[in-house]
Amino acid sequence: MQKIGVFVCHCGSNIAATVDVKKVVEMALLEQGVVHAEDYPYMCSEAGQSRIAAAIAEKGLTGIVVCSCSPRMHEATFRKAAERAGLNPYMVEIANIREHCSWIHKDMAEATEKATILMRAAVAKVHLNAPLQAGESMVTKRALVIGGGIAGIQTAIDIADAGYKVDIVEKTPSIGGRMSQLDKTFPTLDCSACILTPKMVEAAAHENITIHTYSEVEKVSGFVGNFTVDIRKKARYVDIAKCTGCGVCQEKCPSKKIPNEFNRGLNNRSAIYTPFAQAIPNVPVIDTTACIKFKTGKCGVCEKVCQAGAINYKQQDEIITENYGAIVVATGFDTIKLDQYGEYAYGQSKDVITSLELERVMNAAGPTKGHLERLSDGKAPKEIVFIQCVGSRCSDDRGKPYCSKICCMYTAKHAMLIRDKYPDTNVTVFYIDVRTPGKNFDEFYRRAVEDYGVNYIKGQVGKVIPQPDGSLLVQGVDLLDQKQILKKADMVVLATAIEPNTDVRKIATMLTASIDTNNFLTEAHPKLRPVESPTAGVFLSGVCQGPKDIPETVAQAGAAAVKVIGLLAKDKLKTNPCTAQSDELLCNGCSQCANVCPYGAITYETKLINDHGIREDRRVAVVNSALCQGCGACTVTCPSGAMDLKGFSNRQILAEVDAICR
Amino acid sequence: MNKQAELIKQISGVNPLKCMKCGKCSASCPSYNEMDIKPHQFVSYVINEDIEALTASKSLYKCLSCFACVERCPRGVKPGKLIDAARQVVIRQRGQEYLSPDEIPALLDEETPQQLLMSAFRKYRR
Amino acid sequence: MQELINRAKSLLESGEVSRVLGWRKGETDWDVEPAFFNSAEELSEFIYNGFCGANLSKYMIEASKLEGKTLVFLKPCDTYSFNQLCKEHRVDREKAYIIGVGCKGKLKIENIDAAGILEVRGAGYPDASEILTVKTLYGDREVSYKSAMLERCHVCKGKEHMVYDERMGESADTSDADRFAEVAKIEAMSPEEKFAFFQSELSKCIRCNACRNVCPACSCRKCVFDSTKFDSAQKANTTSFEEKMFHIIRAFHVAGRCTDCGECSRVCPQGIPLHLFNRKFIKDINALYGDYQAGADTDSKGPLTDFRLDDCEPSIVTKRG
Amino acid sequence: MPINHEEFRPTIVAFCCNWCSYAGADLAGSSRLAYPADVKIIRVPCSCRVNPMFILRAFEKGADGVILCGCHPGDCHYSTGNYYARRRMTLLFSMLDYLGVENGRTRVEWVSAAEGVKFSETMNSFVEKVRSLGPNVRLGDLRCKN
Repeated sequence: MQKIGVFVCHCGSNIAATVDVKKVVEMALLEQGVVHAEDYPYMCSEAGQSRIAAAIAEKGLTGIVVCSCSPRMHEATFRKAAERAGLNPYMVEIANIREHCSWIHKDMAEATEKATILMRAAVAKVHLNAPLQAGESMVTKRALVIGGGIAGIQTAIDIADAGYKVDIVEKTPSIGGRMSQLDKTFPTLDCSACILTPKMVEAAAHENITIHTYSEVEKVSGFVGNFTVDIRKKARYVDIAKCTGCGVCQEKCPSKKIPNEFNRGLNNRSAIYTPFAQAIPNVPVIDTTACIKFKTGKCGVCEKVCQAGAINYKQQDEIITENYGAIVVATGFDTIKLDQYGEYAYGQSKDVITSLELERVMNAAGPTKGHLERLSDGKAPKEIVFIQCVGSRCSDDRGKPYCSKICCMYTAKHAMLIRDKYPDTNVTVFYIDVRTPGKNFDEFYRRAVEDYGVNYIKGQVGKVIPQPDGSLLVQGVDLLDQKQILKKADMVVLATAIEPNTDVRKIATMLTASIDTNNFLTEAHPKLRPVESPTAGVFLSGVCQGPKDIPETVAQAGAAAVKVIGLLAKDKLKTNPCTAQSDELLCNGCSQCANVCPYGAITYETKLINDHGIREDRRVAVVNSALCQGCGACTVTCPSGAMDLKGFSNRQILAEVDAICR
Repeated sequence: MNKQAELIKQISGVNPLKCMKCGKCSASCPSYNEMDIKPHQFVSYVINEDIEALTASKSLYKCLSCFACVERCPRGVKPGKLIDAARQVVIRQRGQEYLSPDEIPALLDEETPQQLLMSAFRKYRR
Repeated sequence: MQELINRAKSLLESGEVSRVLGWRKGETDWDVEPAFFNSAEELSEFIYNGFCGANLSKYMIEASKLEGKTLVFLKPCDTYSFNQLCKEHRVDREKAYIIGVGCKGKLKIENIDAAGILEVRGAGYPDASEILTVKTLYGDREVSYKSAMLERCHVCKGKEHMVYDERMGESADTSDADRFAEVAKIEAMSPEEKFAFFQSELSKCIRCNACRNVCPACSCRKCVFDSTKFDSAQKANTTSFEEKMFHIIRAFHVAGRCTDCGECSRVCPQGIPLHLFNRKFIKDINALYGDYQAGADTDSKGPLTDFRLDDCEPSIVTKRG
Repeated sequence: MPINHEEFRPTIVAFCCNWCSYAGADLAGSSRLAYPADVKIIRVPCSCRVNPMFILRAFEKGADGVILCGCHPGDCHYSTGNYYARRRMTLLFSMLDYLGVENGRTRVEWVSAAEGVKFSETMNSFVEKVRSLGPNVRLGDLRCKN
């Protein structure tokens, strides 16, 4: 018979304002097996924990129930407190009377009744708890970073500097990511490439970093400390070891009409290409969908001109399998598609462009060699209109409900740079709100207005109408002046919403990492664990977790690296003791459980079983507790109930059901 | 709670609190210059329950029901529906709440488009 | 029948098999029971007639633990159960010598009784004829063969044996009804009618466990209802969980594994059409996840231990209904 | 909203997976998104841990509705658990419907850790539905004895 203690937390007024905690204590004392019950303002505090320890010692408690906040908050705290007091940590159950009760109910009587029932269910469960011992598993001292943008590069460098091996997997032919496409960065107006390329070189040269470009993660198995990952290294058709990066192949390639992804399709590249001049590795790839050799079998010019003999048309995709202790997701973002925003005439006029396209136009390596010109006729624009919040803050399915965060600042940057370089060009910005929280951000925006004469108009644009003379008529509103505005423009720039890279859902599924409705990866706790995924061993870096600018991304990348280092520094990890267990006497050996186990943790052995005097060889299921993650899929396939889950046993859950339905 | 404001919300199915005051409705409106109360203000008039001013506004009859504002509103607030509802409130106040099927034959003539009668019937049937 | 006995004797004599699993006449002529025969002499009691509906597959679980091979006679539909048990590692194929025995439909004594034929002393070995001759105390009587068949024979799975070492005798496909017609009929009822129907049927249940004992899929070493693992064994309590939920839980435990052999309905002393539960699951599985026949092979994944990414949502039940 | 203690207050058991739906319920709580106190949550590691026996047991013991919440298909913390749960529950619910038990008393809903709003809305609509069905009589005894 268990001796159970019940501890009811007030959580200040968070619980006590809605739940009559004294009443819950009173009701707890009526429960069978409850020998101690008390309430306290903050159970999680040092003083609260010592009360628990004191009760364990005085009353010889064998199990405790804490009625408090979610077990996702403080289960670990109370388990540790119990352990310190000499009680097995798995003899602790939490009744969630805050998130699931006091915070969502207003009526005191009703909330108290519910809290009592939740307490009873936890008491009923703890009656059937058994002491559990955590096992141990080894940690593979190597990390994987998925994505080779600034987030991935920074995370990798930080981990590598701490002395651990890191692999970067990047799906495009070069690392560098979105930042490599930017011209200047706010609010300092640094040249983006000038600050990024040293980082790229550092990563490439680092003895602890291995970079797999033009590669994708294909399969992930295992768990924290012991992931096994298949990486597909797509065939480049160019031997990295031999190529000298001379670029002759690209010059001579006869297939030159392929939209250049790096320049957002604003100009063309050849079929064999490196995405940009500072690419790392500086080794081209052959785009087989455009290569004449691959399409017709005839050509082979690149092979002929390559003095290093690096071209190999027979190269195959290669799948490598590596083991990692931790995985960092740094898959970044793209701008949303604007197909559904017909009113802005994007796609109808070449002179309506996105801000990222403007970055390429302004960049010396871009399609216009850095000259600001209309893409339709190459003329210098005299009137430029910027439209903010295109697809951001939209509650309909055309756009995204969130604020993309970076647009206000980069628009101010663009406006300022244009006014600086082309003083006779007028710049108008239509905005809803200008959001500039950040160091030197508002000052930067004010400079654009005050020093550079950028015309900010509060109001949205309703429609952009391409005119027969090639200009654009912008119909907007000035809400402060109460005037509808018809403005002739030569160029319109759309501050297009950003969204997580489309591949992220696939990757999240492989990692079993949780993802929200906007495809941003979910953090383990929005405030206290912002760089960790709820899936142990998976960490988040950069925009894959939420919109952010470069300094924030770099800060988060470093934070993720610290978490990874903290994990890799351990030799062994404690494993979850709540694993499946098979009762040999009941097992039929039917293999149904093994069929549903996602970890291959169940195997079969023929064993001599003594079943109440009947001795016979039986085929029985055996669970490898190091592999079992405790999902419980096997328990339900087992018709005889031989397979059960420790910590969530059939009898425990049924006891909870009974207590709730009593 | 203002009954008429509630009625307008109910008829239009619009939650004016969703408005983020971006002004895209006013930017889109072809009748903007004709209106005394501008499309983006419809929303605040309903929020502030100043229905009297709204129903007295000539904007009700300047709105072309082109629904550009409804289409483009990023927050799904649909100012055009609000104005439409305000119009109905006015009509109901005038005791012309409903249109009965019996009245329709008398309304038929060569000039009146069939569609107009049908949409009127949809809106004003009991 | 004599051919079967002769073959069994020769296999016993040659030492190929150590025993024979077949049928033996019980107290009455129609009361045939499964039996092990350990010698040629014992085989004199062996019988194979129209009343040999019993599926012998399940007895092979115990036989698989014995020394030497067991000769087992399996009708075409019985072989599905044998295969399913093989798949679940409950029987050992190596320990079985299977004679696929011919079957042209098995009889149900209640159906003959219902035709007003009393004091039955035996029935002719069924052949393809339409008329069955029944021997009675009062002389031979005739009855339409189809009307005397077991329910399951009207939805016969065909004359092919799924597994065998040799085959003896002719088989016929006796199916003449839609397997899911009864289920569909109930599905079409209103909730009140459905509930009333099952209430009247299940109220007859006396919890004798005959269905559980005969079912080849219900072959757990220890049934959950007899174990303490679920707090579900509460023999004395008449309002217990076990009492109330027995049939639905039993049906769920065999879902995806039930071959629809119909033994549960055949043996129910209260005449409850228990196959209607299993067949409902089979009908749903076929409709939602693709046609599946348990026991048609020994290596496919069962529908409840398998999934597709685009499986329907549980709300389909509400939408369909 | 004032609480009417006279009206029928159903007993509702919600099985929530630890990784998505339980966290979704926590988010509903910290966002103060109210739903009726009739709902009592039981934490399970995964939706695939829920044995149909648990659901039947709840009904037998007097529950009026049972809802199972798990990660969205494809997002299961254990990769595949909710796919198995989906098949099991589909078949179980279909069987309950076949027995003439109101199918509004059972539901499966996928709620992610980020969907506090969905959790609250789901519970509100489920409680509404069960209230409209009234107390559970039929599922109390599936033997259906009089």
